[in-house]
Amino acid sequence: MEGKHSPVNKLFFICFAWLVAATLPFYSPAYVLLSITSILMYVTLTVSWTIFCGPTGYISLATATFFGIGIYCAALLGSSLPAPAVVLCGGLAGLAFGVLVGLICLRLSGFYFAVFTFGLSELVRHSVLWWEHNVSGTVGRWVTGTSITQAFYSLLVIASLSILAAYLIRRSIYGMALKAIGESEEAAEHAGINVVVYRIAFFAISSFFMGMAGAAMAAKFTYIDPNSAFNPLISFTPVLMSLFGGIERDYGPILGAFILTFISEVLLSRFPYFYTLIYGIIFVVVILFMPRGLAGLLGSGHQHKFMDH
Amino acid sequence: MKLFLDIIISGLIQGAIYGLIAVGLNLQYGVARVLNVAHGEFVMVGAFATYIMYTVFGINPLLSVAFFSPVSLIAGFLIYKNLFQFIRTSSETAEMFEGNSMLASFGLLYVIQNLALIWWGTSTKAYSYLSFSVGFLGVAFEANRVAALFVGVAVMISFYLFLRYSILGKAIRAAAESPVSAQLSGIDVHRVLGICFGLGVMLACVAGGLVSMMKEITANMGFPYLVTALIVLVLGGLGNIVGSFLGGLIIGLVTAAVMYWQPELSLVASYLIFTIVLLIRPQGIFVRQTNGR
Amino acid sequence: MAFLEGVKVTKRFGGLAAILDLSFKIDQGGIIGLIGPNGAGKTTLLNLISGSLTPTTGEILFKGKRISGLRPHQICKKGIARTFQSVKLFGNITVSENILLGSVYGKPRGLSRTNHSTETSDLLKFLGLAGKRDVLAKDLNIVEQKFVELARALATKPDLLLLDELIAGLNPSETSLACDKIKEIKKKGITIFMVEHVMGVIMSLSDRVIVLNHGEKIADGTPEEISRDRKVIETYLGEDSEC
Amino acid sequence: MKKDVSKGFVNVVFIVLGMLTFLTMTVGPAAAKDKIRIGCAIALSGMNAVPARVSQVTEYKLWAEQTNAKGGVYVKKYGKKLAVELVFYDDNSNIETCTKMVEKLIVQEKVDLMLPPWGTAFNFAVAPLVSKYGYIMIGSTVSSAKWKELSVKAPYLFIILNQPQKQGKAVTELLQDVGVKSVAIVYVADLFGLEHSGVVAPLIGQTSIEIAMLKSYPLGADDLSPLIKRIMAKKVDAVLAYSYPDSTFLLTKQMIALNYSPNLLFFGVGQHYPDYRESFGSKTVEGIMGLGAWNPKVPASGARDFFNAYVKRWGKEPPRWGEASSFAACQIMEQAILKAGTLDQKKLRQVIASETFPTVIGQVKFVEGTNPNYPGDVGQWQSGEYEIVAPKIKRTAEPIYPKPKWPSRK
Repeated sequence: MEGKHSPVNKLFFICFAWLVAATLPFYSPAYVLLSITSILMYVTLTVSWTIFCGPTGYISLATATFFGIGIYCAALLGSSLPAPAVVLCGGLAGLAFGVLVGLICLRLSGFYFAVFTFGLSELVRHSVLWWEHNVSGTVGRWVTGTSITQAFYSLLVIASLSILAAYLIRRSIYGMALKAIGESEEAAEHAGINVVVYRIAFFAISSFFMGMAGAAMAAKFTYIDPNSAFNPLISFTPVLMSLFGGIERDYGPILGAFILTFISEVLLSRFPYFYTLIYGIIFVVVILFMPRGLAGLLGSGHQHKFMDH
Repeated sequence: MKLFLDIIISGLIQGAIYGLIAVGLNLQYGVARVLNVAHGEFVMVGAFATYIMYTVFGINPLLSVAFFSPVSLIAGFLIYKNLFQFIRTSSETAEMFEGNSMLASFGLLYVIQNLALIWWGTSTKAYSYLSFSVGFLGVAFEANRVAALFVGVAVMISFYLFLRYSILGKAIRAAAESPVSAQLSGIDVHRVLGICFGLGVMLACVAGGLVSMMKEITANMGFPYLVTALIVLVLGGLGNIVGSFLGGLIIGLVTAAVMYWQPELSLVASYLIFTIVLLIRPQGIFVRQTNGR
Repeated sequence: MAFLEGVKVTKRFGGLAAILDLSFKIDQGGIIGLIGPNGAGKTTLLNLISGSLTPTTGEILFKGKRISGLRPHQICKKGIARTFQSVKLFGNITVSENILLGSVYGKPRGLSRTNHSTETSDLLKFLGLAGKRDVLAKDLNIVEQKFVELARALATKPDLLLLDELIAGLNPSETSLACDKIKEIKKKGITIFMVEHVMGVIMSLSDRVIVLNHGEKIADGTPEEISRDRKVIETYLGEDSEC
Repeated sequence: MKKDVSKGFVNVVFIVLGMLTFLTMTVGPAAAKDKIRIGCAIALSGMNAVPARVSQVTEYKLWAEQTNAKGGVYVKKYGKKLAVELVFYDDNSNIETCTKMVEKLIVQEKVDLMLPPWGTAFNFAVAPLVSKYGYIMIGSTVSSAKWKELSVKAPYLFIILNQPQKQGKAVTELLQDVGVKSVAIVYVADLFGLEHSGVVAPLIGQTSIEIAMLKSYPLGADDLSPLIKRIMAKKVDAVLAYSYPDSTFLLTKQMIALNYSPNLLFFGVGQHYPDYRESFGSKTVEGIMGLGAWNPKVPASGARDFFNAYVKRWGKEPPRWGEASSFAACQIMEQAILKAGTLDQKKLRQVIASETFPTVIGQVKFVEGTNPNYPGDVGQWQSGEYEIVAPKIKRTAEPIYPKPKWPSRK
């Protein structure tokens, strides 16, 4: 339905953009690489968050937990394993924990789900703090550093994979099933959808990418403690970014992450004393004038239609 | 026995504060559907206002709390009228309004925080009011905390009576249950929801004023109160005003009790209680579960 | 072996029994009506059969196999579909997508994607919804929504279809349309177990009627038998003015 | 609809391209060197904003203004005085942002010098990075025994603040000196509290002083009266609380209200703020001790001047610990530039590592990257001034022991 040429054009553009990105380290100044790496991290977090939370409409505030677990994985394994293995381990740890959290949250939906996941991630933060203090006998840990280029490539791969996964899931029957679950778990169950398995599986998949992002970004932290690794603000970021970008489109969350990270960076460096003031005003203005987020402004209220693919 | 009394009373004191803040959030989210993440910032504003009134003008904190109540109510009402009502009309669905109003309140949070940093940036303040202990059955309590408990409970009781028996209170409850049918029965829903939001801000400011007697005051003191309020809100059940207050007391009691045995775990314990309660009763403690779902 | 069989089924909520020691047998084919005054336990019985609820004691067998204790999606895959008293559609996806979900996740038949799409289109046509296929389900009127829900249930290819007050709230012409459709569904070999308040419809459609009161079966027989049953008349005249 | 979709997509492409262009835009150093640009990515917003602004930002700004009032810093290489320009970035109290901002300052702003962020974890995160780019950094809010492990990764990091090991020793000696028999130690469950209590507890354990209690409490507790009541029950002479400003204020308030006044009361951070003294009154804080100390009476050139200038500039007194060392760090950089005659970081590092610098915190000579000669390890409020009472040789006043009881109130 996008017309005969449009999908091809899009594909061409995406390949082109990816190629430009992949070759970035060869010609771009170091700081662009730096900014893009950070943007890619937020893109990953936001897009992977939307894998589960987008279609179901359940707002998870446990992102910091999976991200932090990835970071801790890198801190524990960083010196003994090669970088890609560390990132994968971070992802798997995120996945495993995602299954656990998904299982615990099964009976919850809506606002209760949101606050519960937040409470859970605070519980994890305090528990790790307690564990590190009383069992490991330490609080801070060193993370083995990597170069910008390496961090950039791992995040490029992770971000691309998460975008691809989000796209495929969204366009598949699974995405539709998740939407159905978000609308009415009971009806979905009676239509033959295994709600338990779907909820856990897709929550875990999004945690997988968050864990990988954490492991890949860990090098940026150098020295971690539970308070910095499980920073509760990380949990809110994907929510803000995807709502800001517009959750109804594939590219909404990407756009939101891209633009908000970019705006932050500009404000943090150009208006350091008024960062949150301006940031806050931008939020309010965007909400007042673009209630559908940025993506809503850029195109009309187009809906995905599975039947036509 | 003394220990028991001690834990109960100090738990109740802290719990009453949490309860007040959570009830405020409950009015804003449970009734007006605005998940106001800037709620904690109003606690901070209330605390600073009370501090300034006391140190600059020598006004009794409890008096300034009484004075600030209507002021903050009006301020909250205006915020709703000028910001959230606009969002409500521009949003197509209830979910969209919830998402957008949360985003806007994040904006509010950022703006208030930055202004506070500009005004009070480097200050950590405290003042002494009723800073002596009172004995009760052989246990010593801080007078200002006991006063806070009395004020907190008094505010809650009058609030409850207001909701239950006044016409406006009935309108609020009607709007909470079904905005549409409330509108049909001739209630100006926007005005009622605006008042709910204003009342939420008021309760946060009152709690802030009380907190200022017991704690230090800084520009970034607000956020933790939001977190606690969210947890208490869920514990007590959305839309359940009494539940929120009781939920606050529970969290206060748990924290106080664990603070005696294993202080390091006091926060872990409150989160743990929250997690366990929600696992057993997914709709909060004080909500009657319906058949099926 | 009965098609659907309940053996001493009891369901309690707290201390109250919504269904008490209920045994029943239903054979394949035909339309079975389930009636009873408000609070008789009709919807509870549907919930027990479809897996929303598990019996406190007793068991339910479908094609000779125990289904009580299974989760709803498992029961759906075994060939039992249902509609809800208050419509539960997936409002933010289109009509055809609603039905497609039922088709894909219903009883497994090893169909390809195209077959599911064809099936969906057929059902849309069957229920006269072809023009609304790309409309969001929440934008339909309540009658259309009931039909979409019915289509979604049919899309799961059930052998047993549980209808919870499908007719309630329909005007006479819509009611007769719905009755025609139900008859057609019956012709396809699907057994229908329907709860209904509209007595005329039940009596004209059903091959057999079960009457519940306070969670117990007070009558069971053909519509003619039921309409002459003293107990039934007493129950309805004594407690309910609805008919 | 088709048109809208592709139009939206094109718009997105343009936005992204525009942003990339903006990112690549660089301010770049002016061709003729006329000023020294000093970068600092620090918490101007977020949860660390308050302490970061008190302990570093105000001091750095004061130094820059003073230096520019003198016409700047003479750099031999350019044969003239260069004005200094502080480039502050906000890190939003987020480590990931902080490292990004630091790197941006270095590679995009191409600043000449770097100033550190606030807090131990942030300094540790940033140190290897700035060292990689070969920038010196003098941390004034770093306090951790782990710096030794770090010095390998970050040879360009200097720590000017006193460190737990030394302070623990000073505290222990002070306790022995005044004749404390028993002590209760409580600490905030965080890097800071854990490290300091981890050092001081074993040291006290080696003496005849009895440790009646050793407990931690969580960051952000709202009511510490249960803890205080437990301490009261132990009837100890001294209470050591390795606390952050929030719990320092809270503990003080609750101890006053509960009328618990141990013979020796010692806090971690926050008691050294003038805000603390003003909040409770000079009479009330009389005799309260705390970790780390500096005051205008220390034998250092310019200490009093710094104090006065700070009061004049900010309308309030400077806090009495690491704040002076933030200022001193700037003085050291200034002197190092004078001595090296260049902005070349390698040479600066050599100078800083080997020379001795007179500063507002006294003579600073770095040994293995840290400053062993901090003016005070323990301070005590006495008649409105935060006197240094340990180590013994650096005392600006004799310690008051026992601490006076709380003044009576209505």
